[in-house]
Amino acid sequence: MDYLTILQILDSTVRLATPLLLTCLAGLFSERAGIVDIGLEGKLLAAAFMSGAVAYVTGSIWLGLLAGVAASLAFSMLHGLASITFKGDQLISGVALNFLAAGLTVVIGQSWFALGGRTPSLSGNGRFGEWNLPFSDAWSKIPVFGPTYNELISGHTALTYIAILAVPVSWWVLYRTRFGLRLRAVGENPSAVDTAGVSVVRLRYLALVIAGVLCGLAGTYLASLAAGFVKDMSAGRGYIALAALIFAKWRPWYALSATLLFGLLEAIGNRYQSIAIGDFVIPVQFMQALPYILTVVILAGFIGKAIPPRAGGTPYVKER
Amino acid sequence: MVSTTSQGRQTPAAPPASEPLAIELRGISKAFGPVQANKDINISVHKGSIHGIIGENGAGKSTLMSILYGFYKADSGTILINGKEVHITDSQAAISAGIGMVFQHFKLIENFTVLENVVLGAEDGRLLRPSLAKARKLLKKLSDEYELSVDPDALIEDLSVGHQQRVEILKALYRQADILILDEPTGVLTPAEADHLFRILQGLKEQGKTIILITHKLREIMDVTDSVSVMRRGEMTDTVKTAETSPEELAELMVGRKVLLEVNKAPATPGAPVLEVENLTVVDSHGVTRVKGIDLHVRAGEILGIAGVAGNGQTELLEVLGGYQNGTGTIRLKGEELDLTGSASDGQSRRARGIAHVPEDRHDEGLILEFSAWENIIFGYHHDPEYQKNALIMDNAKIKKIAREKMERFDTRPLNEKLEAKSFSGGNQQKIVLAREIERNPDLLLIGQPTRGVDIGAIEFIHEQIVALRDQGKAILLVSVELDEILSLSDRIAVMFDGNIMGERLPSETDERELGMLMAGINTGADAAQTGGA
Amino acid sequence: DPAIIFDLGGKFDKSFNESAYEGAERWAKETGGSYRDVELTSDAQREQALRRFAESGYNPVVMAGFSFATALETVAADYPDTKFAIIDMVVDAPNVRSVVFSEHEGSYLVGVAAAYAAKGDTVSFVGGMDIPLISKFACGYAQGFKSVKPEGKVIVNMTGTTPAAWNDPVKGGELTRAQKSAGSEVVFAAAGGTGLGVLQTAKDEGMLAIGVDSNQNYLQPGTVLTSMVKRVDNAVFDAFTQGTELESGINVMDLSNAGVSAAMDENNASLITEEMKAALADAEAKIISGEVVVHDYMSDESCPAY
Amino acid sequence: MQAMPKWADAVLIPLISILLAFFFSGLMIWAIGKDPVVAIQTMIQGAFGSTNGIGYTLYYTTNFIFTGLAIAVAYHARLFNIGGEGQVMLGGLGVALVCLAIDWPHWALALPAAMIGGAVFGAAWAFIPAYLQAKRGSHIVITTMMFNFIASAFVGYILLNYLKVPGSMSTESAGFSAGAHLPTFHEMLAPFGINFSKNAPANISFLIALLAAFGFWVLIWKTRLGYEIRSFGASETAAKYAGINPVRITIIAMMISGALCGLMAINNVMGEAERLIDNAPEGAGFIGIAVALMGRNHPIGIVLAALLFGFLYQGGAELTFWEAIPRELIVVIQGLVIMFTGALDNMVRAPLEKLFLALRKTKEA
Ligand SMILES: Nc1ncnc2c1ncn2[C@@H]1O[C@H](COP(=O)(O)OP(=O)(O)OP(=O)(O)O)[C@@H](O)[C@H]1O
Ligand SMILES: Nc1ncnc2c1ncn2[C@@H]1O[C@H](COP(=O)(O)OP(=O)(O)OP(=O)(O)O)[C@@H](O)[C@H]1O
Ligand SMILES: [Mg+2]
Ligand SMILES: [Mg+2]
Repeated sequence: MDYLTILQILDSTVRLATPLLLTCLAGLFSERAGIVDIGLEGKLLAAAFMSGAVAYVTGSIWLGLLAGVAASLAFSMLHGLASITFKGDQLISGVALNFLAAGLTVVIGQSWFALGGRTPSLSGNGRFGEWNLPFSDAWSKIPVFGPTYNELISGHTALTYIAILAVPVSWWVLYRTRFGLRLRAVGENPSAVDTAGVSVVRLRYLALVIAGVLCGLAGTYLASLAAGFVKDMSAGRGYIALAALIFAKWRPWYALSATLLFGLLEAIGNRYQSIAIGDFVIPVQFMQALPYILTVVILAGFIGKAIPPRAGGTPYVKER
Repeated sequence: MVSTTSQGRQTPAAPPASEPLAIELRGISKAFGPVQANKDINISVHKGSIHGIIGENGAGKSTLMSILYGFYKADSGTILINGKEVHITDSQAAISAGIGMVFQHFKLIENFTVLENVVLGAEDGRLLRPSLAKARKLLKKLSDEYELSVDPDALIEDLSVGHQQRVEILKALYRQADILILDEPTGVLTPAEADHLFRILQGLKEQGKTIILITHKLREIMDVTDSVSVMRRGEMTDTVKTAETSPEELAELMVGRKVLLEVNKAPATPGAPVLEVENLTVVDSHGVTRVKGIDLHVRAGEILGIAGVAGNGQTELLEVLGGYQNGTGTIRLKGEELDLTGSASDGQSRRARGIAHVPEDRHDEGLILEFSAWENIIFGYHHDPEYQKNALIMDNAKIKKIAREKMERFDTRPLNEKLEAKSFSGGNQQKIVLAREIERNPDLLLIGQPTRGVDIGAIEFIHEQIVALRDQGKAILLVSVELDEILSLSDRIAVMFDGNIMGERLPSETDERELGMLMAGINTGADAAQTGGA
Repeated sequence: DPAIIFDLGGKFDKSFNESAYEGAERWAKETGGSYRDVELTSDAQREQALRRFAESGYNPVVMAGFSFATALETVAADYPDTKFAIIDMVVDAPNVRSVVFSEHEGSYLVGVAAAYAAKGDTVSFVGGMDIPLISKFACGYAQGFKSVKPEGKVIVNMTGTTPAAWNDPVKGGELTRAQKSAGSEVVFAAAGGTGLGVLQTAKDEGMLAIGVDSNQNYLQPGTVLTSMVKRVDNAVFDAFTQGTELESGINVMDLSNAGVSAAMDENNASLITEEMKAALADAEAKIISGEVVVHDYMSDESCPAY
Repeated sequence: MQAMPKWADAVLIPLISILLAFFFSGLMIWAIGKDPVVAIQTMIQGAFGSTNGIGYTLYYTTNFIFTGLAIAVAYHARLFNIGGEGQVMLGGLGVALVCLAIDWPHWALALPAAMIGGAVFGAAWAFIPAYLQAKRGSHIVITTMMFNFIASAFVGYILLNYLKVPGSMSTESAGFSAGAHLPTFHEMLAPFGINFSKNAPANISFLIALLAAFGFWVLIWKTRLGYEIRSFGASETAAKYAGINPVRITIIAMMISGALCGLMAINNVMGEAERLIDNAPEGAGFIGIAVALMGRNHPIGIVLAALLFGFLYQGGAELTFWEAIPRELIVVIQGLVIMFTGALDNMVRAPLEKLFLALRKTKEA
């Protein structure tokens, strides 16, 4: 494998990891605040649809982005209503969100565009352009560094850079700010936060707002990359992000590595669909299931135990 | 014995005339669904005093204080702080009104540091580091001032309960509380730690702070409070000046009838050893050695009391004997060795060999709260052939009948075997557990905290049952953190500290002070050399 | 009235079902007639839908997709007076018309076109779900390409092995990029909704793409070289037009009767050179005459061209 | 003391929740320009208006009874099995292997064998997450979810490489032999002079599902194992105290759950398709969650809730047949039903509880 191929695989990794990373960080904020979020998949899909639809109608992906974020936020708030305000089951609420997103995107899409739930293709400003960082051409001749800079570091869309930037920002917010301290606390022991005079409900809703925004970005990224919405186009990425979150032990930097790893696995799987080891050919199905298998292996504690936030999954009920 | 009096209500703990009221609650009511936890409660506390609140379990003490602290919202009533009406809508409002509270169950984040726990909710700005730096300084000052030293960078989960409690107090002080509420603070402390706590409270009081202390221990009320309120079934029965009352009177106010505070029992006539434990060691799932190679024995017709502060290995000792914790060493029951690991070491096989076990925690272990009483009456014995209809199906009709009979013999109220366990009061729940275990007529009864969370009336009954079992020639291993209980029930007392038996005493030859020293790990007795280093 | 049943992909799949839908619409527009249609949500509904239409007197009943075969076998016998048409599969019954397409022949043609469009000697294929039908496309394509460039290379990728593979344009795009980095200049997408991502990425990456089933040239004008059109619309149109007199038996739609073709229109005119045109015409003639035999992957589940 | 009578909790709340879900579904239908009243009529007529409709409704109901019971068994042990989908898939594989292995002489022989095949495969697939949860503490929700994906890849692989008929277009196994054909309602009812639709897929599996529901009731409330499952579910620490082995119960409960999911395959794989098709469960594993929740984990409730979802499926299909309503609308309605009955039920419960308390107060006064 030559250097350029490796670079291309890494480049593909970055593209595939971007939506995973954003979704994973969304899950991180929500689960750190004690709200388990298996509705990520639904939010991703809803955001992809709305951003695709609005970007097509207005011809501007930035307006599409706003709409995608709004859709994802609406789903987030529904999740909050069910699991925070009405103290319902977070898992059930998440499952319901996924059903709603899968159905609504097509029903609405069909009634708007009559393309069977698909949006028309996006073009021009309807999609994010690639950002070429300064000097990417000039430096491209420098051996090793040049191609790396040109191929791998430069030439992604704005959302990729935002996603990568979101990692240190998330870390900083979680560990260096008052809000972060409280957010982490509310996922561990909400009644401690409550008795410290801080509103649990407010914090948890805020966490869901952040999660909604991040999922909105991820969904918009998908719509922009594929130049439009196709039904069910999230294709399980919300679940993979959830798996990556566990892998990452609910930490931002680890989330970056975990999503990059999953992205890499997919990129390799795309390029080498069946890998032959001697006479034995690893089936495609195995390559495709690998991220899931890996997650199970990690969960089994063979690579280190993942301890979720202690209050995760349980609504904060003061009075029985 | 002072007769029941209502004088207290008319002259509530007459204040030193000049001191104004720090807290005044008027007509507080609170219902949790169908349960009326507080009914029209009035209470006044003077500035710079220590005010006690006592009452049976479920009387509504914690609820009342949580309302004052803004944790719950009262259905009706008003709160006055320093004479002014305040609207305490949440804990933030309570904190601004100068109220701090140390809850019965600590409100700490286990995997945060002390410092983070202290500043949580009371940060100075949006950024964390300046707040933490400032808190570090202030914390040092506070701990010097009040003998409250804790390592600011330690994780809560690594601290002992005593230290965790200090963190809770520091949290309140850091928020500049003038009124400090402590809900059953001494349940988890050694007598020495408790004394330390009370010294701190005394110091706070001298600085003009007002303190409310909820406790079950009449002795503490008598020792440290200036005035005391008694609650029963959600109502305030009386408020009296401590100096003008007695433990007996308080007990009577609590339960509404006269209570015997002493246990009547004949001297023991011990027989052959039933339980022999040699070199027992228990390592818990975190790898911490909880029991460090102890030896003990219990003879037929004898009660061995194990005293000690919670968390010194008693729980694990009971668990190993009960079969659901692994250990190493030797345990013999009537001369036959018991398995300590593997498949023959579980609750079922222990029961089959004649060991009954009343666990320390009836809510989490002894009972399934959602199960009806009859289902709980067979809990752990559900494989008993007596309860089966055939190889597959249990004989539920018969079980119900048996359950009712057992409950009747133990005077469980209400006598309704179909009621869910959680609908019974604490005392009656404990009676269900006791009925289940004692009625099996075991050779050895393990019994942990038999009267924890049980009010004085039921304590009397439970103690009688334990003594009666002993008099039938059974061996009883009693674990309790209540020294009074240990002293009055046991025929022999062993004290556990940090996984070791610090020493053995006869109740007639020891006192609370000496036991308290042993519980704190200080052995001054004759056996110091031989067991102290074990 | 006639009726049509779409498969689980739904009638707007931008490809197979949609082509069938267009045929039905065209018929309705041209004749002013009306028809009924339904999209399935579950496998158990196939037989249900067939019977529903047959019982309600719809005739003929057309079904788009090979998955109906089993259901049709039982149903056809129960309604001897109703005519059925099944696309992409052969069902042997007196009242059934089986329409099958020679996708390998059409794919051969677009393979030839790809060979002429590519400067180098590598082209590629992105399939949807890994099923024999899709391999049939791939194999025909590879044969056509190699007939021009025998030493050339055809990279074949499938998106996945579950039905989700039809709806993952992002993955389709990634596969395309991977193929481009391996040297491919032209990519043939037979992948439903996933194919949209392929066409888009081909445009973004400066490659040429080939559409499938319906004429997809308009989707990315200027970068879609051609489309391997499968005239499902014609099959449906014919069936509807013949109405209750529908001719039963096997109806092979191949190059000779324009059942499959390489689409030419104003959207790709600039991409088609004279030389290419000539080569296509030549290949078409040879296949029709039988001089060139394109191997059908499904006949033995193997492909001599790769 | 309860705040509310039991019947209100068991009947009233689900009922109001469903009505709310239907109300919003109606809004949805209205919003896309269709008449909600006609839609409901179409659905009811389509699901219950003919023996054919009933046959389809009961066919789906059968699926959901199995998965609903499966989720409920695990739930009694406080295990949230969202891996039903994968377990059904594996069950399908098991059933198919049994049916294909032998040329069965009679369904009465084939059915028990297929039941064992489906149950064993489903249980085996549930075993791994159960074992990992019990022994290594990995979160069962995530592992079972991952196992859904893995099952799909695994069954796909087997189907494609070992079971598919060479030369066939579809990814499906060969058809089962006639001896493995299960009696349909038509065949079962004909001797009684009832002419049930010949074509509806409802078959004897429905009775097996009802038997399973009864067996569930016996297991959970009458046997020692059920007692231990419920104890473990209510309190793990108490179960340990009582000598109930948590590892054993976790594994057994999950395996029963997986077996019930696997059993579903006798309905869809053996009873309906008579071959193994890719993606055979079609979401039944997820619907089972809603069914179990709505049914309050009690067999009677589960059967009723399964019937509701069977109605939604069949009635929904009719909607797409006759009202040209996009089929995804049914997915939306399902989502709404799950949301309202599963996650938002406190929204209904809280005001009702207040109401009942107030009623009681006025009665007492
Ligand atoms: N959050 C709650 N929801 C519902 N009921 C509650 C809640 N907290 C307390 N209760 C009920 O209110 C009553 C009073 O409880 P509370 O905790 O105030 O008693 P307490 O006097 O503090 O008892 P203890 O001595 O056991 O601490 C009890 O019947 C209890 O079951
Ligand atoms: N959390 C609760 N939920 C339902 N009912 C409750 C609850 N707490 C208390 N009750 C009911 O209120 C009754 C009174 O409870 P309480 O704890 O005050 O009893 P008690 O007089 O202290 O009894 P005991 O002396 O046995 O402890 C109980 O018998 C029970 O039926
Ligand atoms: Mg009580
Ligand atoms: Mg309390």
